[in-house]
Amino acid sequence: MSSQIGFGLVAAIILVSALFVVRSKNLIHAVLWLAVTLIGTAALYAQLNAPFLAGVQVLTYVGGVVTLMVFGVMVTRRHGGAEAPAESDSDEKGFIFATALFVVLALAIWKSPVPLPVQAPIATTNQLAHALLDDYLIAFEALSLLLLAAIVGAVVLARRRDPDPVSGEEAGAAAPTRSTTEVVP
Amino acid sequence: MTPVTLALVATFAPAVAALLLLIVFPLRHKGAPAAWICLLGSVVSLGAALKLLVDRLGGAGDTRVTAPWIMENGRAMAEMGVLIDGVSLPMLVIVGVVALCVQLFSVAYMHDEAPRAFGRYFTLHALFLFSMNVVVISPNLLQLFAGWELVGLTSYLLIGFYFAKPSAAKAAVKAFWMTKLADMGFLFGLLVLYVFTGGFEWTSQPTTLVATWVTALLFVAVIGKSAQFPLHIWLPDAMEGPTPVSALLHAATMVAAGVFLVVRADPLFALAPGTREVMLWIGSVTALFAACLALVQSDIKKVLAYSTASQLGYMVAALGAGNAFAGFFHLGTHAFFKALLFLAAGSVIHAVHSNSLEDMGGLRKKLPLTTVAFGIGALSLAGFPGFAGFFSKDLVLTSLEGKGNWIPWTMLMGSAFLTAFYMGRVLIKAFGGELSEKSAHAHEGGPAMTGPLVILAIPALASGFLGGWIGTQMHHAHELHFLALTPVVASSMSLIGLTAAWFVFRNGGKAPFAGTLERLDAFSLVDKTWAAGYQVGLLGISGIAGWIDRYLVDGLMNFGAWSTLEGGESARRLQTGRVRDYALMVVAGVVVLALIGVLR
Amino acid sequence: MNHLLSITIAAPAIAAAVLIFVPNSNRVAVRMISVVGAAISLVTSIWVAFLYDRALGGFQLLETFPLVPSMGIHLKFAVDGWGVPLLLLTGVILFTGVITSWTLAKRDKEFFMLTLLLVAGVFGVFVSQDLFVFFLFYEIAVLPMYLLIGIWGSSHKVEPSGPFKFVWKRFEVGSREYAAMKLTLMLLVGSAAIMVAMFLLWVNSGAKTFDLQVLEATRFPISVQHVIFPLVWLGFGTLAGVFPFHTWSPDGHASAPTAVSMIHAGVLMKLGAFGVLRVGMVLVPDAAAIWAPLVGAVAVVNILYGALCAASQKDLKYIIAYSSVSHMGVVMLGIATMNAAGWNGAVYQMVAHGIMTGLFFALVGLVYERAHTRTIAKMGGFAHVMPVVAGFFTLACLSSLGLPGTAGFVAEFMVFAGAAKGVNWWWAIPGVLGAFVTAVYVLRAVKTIFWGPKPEGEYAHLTDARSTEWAAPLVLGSLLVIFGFYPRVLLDFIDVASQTNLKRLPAAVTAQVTPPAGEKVVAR
Amino acid sequence: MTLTGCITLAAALLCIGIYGLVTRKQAVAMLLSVELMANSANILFAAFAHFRGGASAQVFVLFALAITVAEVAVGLALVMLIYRRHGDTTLDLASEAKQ
Repeated sequence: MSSQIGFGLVAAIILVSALFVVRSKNLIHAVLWLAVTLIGTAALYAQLNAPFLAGVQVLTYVGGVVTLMVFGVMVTRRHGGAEAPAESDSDEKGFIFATALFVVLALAIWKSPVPLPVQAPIATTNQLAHALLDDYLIAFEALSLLLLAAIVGAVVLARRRDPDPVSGEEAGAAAPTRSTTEVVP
Repeated sequence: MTPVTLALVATFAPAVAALLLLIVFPLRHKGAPAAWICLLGSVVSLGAALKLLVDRLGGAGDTRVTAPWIMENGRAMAEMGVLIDGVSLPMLVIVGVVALCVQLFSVAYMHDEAPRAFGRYFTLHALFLFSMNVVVISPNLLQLFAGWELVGLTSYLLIGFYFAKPSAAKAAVKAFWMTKLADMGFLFGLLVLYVFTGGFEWTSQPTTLVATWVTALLFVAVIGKSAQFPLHIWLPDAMEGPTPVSALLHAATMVAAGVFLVVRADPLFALAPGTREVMLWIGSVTALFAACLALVQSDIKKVLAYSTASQLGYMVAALGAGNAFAGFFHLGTHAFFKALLFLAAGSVIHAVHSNSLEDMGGLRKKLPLTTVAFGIGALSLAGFPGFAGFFSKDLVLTSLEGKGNWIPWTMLMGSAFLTAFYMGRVLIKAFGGELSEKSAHAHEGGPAMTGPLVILAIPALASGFLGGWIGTQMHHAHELHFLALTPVVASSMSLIGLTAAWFVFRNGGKAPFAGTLERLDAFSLVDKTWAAGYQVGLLGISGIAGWIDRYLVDGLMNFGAWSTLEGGESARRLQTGRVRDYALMVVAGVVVLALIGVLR
Repeated sequence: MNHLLSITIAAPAIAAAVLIFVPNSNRVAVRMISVVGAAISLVTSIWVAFLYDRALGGFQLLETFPLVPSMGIHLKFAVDGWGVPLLLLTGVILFTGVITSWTLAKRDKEFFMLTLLLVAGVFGVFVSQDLFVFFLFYEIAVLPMYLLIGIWGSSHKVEPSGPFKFVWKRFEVGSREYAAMKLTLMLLVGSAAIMVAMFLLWVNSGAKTFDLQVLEATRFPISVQHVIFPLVWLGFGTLAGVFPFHTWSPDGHASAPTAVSMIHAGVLMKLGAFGVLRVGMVLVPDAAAIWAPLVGAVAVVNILYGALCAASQKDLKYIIAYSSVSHMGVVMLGIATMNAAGWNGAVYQMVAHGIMTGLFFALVGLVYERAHTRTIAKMGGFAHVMPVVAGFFTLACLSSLGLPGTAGFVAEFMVFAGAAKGVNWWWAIPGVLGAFVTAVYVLRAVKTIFWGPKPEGEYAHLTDARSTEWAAPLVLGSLLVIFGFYPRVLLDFIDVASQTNLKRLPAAVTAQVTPPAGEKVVAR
Repeated sequence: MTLTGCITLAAALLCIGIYGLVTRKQAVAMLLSVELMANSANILFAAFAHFRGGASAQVFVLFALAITVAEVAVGLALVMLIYRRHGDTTLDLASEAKQ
């Protein structure tokens, strides 16, 4: 019973904060609400007997991604970071479609037969490590390559000078010289 | 050698010569060797034909051998082969003799040509002889058609021999178009025959209706090829070709192929009295009409050309009267004397360097041999008693007795008079009187030129006496009663015509009605009608078709492309280019798909 | 030697692949490799003709390689009596076409590569016994044309006029890009129709197979046949130039470079007719019998209308292109007759027209290269300076107008005989008339271009055919005459296949084609 | 705490993410929404790992996390590029795809 209450509480936190993420006018606030959602998710992981995941979630997401996002917002901020209100028609359409999708999904979930829970032993970090580095070693290595590629790509993209800026002053201000058009490895 | 081998040799010897000249082009380009090769081919061909003739005289019978040519459903739809009988054998010999004489004559006549043109000329001659022999030995109508078209081709190329001259080019194309137009009749006739009998044999026995259709369609081709009214207009123009060509193709052999066709297909024509009726009238009209026009021509070759059309009219009329033998006999004698006339005319033209009768005169003093030859030919053509033309023409006229209320008979009698009259005119104008300016330096050509004249003069004189033999070969009782009505009237027509010519033209006078006829000739209504048909009918319709295709049919296709582009422009507005809208659409799609999955 | 057919297909394709590794600058190597590729195909296709047993008939030299077995797709090659002459034709046209392009200067390597690839596709179509692979090769054959015309083609101007004048604003009508795009788009629309038909056949075959021989053994329900036949007819018919979907042909052929015109008009258009015959008539014969009157009527329009359009053209290449439309009408007419004479004639006409039009385009290219004009009114007296070209051009014209002694006569005569024998006997009339109109316009062209006084000025020093330029006229010209005098070289092959396939026709149709009683059957 | 509840939670989170993706104009905000959606997928993995057993599902969460990080890095780089180009991060401006 206590787990029910705990789950309900965590779910409520996740959903409410998620709603704030998508509704906040201020981007910084949205990012911070995202942090709350992610922490809530970490709590959910803990409840689901996945403490290692919870730890990783807090460390990489809340620690890394959210920080990155904050930087992203700060770097691209303009005129105080206030956002123009979304167009109302798109707003309504989005609401209708999102709700409709949820209804359909909920229908599907409730109509489907739920598989009986298997009382599985809790996966320890040790087992996880073995799975990660034995069974899925190739995927793991491929992932490391992907990350490398992403880093290189991000650096390249971020350093790139666009040859035809719409508003030349900002572009000029953002880049030190005009001669670095070519990609720096 | 078997008769088949001999016939094949007769046919293919010139083909080998032509092929050799076509492929080994240095021979052709050098000129003289081409003439020798061509002559060799003709000699071999004629030799084989004469051997066949000798065998025939020794009692050999008919030979017919065929091989499948076009296959259809495992059987032969069409065959090619050889048929040697009483019709093809005399024709083979006639063609061989005339061709050889003409080629020999050409060696002298054409020797001023550039070597390449000289070589081309003889190559075409070899090709012609081959094609003509294909016609002659054909055992069925399809092969006859094949050869028929091939002689048309060589005729086209030889008329256009002086292709640098626009008039020659025009005449060549005109000849080909006119005959090709008529040949559609041949093709349709073949198709009808094929549909109803499953083959192309003239011995097949279709119903009268079918036979009438077939023969009528075949006769259309005859009108074109044998220059009958109203498709005769190409023949005078065809005189643009070298004179020996006119002698061989457009007088003696090729134009006679039409008559030959009817003689061959006589069993079919016998089943179609309606067609014969038409032939009778068209032949008579052509004979008279062309004879009138021959009266006022100033070009010696055109006189002969119109006289050819007129004589072909005689043959067609005889065939229309149902006497294939008379037509064929006249074909044979005409081949000799008309070739002789043309070669003699060529000799004159060679000496005078002009075609015009006005430039000639008194040539008997300078060209005695030519004068004699021309005289023999002219008298033969005029049907002077004893000459070859007399026998065959009388036979034609006899066969017309009583047909069509005697009207065709009368018309042909009139033509006989006119023939004698205009030939007398030519004789007097060219050879009689005082020497003209251009004739003053004329002289006879070498033996290559005079030789053929001598050779051809013999049959032009005497071939009339061969009628009996040909008649037996064609299973036709040939009896000519010289004291019957027709021979007497015909010979008097000939004599009156010649005498009248003497009195009228002796002092440079003009023929009665010459003015009217000249205006008729100059106005050339038939010619103009055809020209209008070509300009307005064919070119007009084709212009319209071309416009429709470019601007309507293709326009419609372009309109399709245009609408696609325009439609794309309109549909483009659906694409906002905003990521959010695309995402929305993705979600909408997912919702719909999921809904389908859930509700199923 | 059981892989003869795959070698025939592979030789040009491999030559094209090898060309990738040859430097562009090595012009001799580029040409030698292309010629070798083409020559191997030519030799093997002749070899195929020798190996094919006419007494046995049917499909021979079978080769099978699985491709997508789960969908019943196999690379299955075999050749029948119809395929043999068409293989020969393709080999000859490819070989002469490559040699004709010897002097090409612009991007020659790519040109040869694309040409070889295209012809590999053509070979593939003629021998494929699997509908899917058939279609695959068909597309391989069609698509390179876009580049070949778009890059190496030539342009001219068409004045805007008519009710659709406004579309001129959007297209450069007459330019080579326009011609290439139009050709490709129209043919692709046709391909789409073919694909639908193909899948309909697959779905309804029951066996879920593309194997043509299995499909042939299946009698499809008449309702399905009624959908398939028009799709096949118009789909393949677009490539065969069926009215009114022929309009890509004049622009395309006029803009294309010489060798491409040769191959396109000479071989590619035959793919369309072959498709109608092979897929339309043989696979869905019941519907074909019902649709045949329409097919024949449209073919008759093609013949006469194409000839009339050709007579009105002033551009030499357009004349030849429209004559192709007219002659392909003869092929379609032969197909529509649904009897042995007509089908034999149709296939024979494919070969005859292929050779003839190849010869035409080779000569036109030669003239154009020297005179730099295609307007016939500007030419005249060329026979004085280029007698060989004049001679061969005349020969091509004669075959075009169906003169006996040339291949064109045999083909046209058989088609007209087949048409006259059928229910719609009147088809033969416009057909023969079309042949007459052909005589008018080709001989007028000969007269204007080659006859007349010796040319002066810029045309006085034109030269006759030289070295490699001799190849195409000599080979194609002599073939025209040989096939004209001795048609059984090819007809014996064609007739075997026609006999086999005629048995598939519904009884009501075959009743008309039995030979009249008393005809002798000739032993082969 | 049931499997159904977890799945419903994940579905709800996904829909909120989609709502955000569709309605927000700012590129960063759209990235945040994508993060929410990725998170919902991770919740599903974890839930199935818990109720159906096995370490593999958790490994996939780890992989997904890593991929998300990579995505965020590249995404932010793109946002900066767009910002430089248009002086704004409103994605509506970046509609070159239309041309």
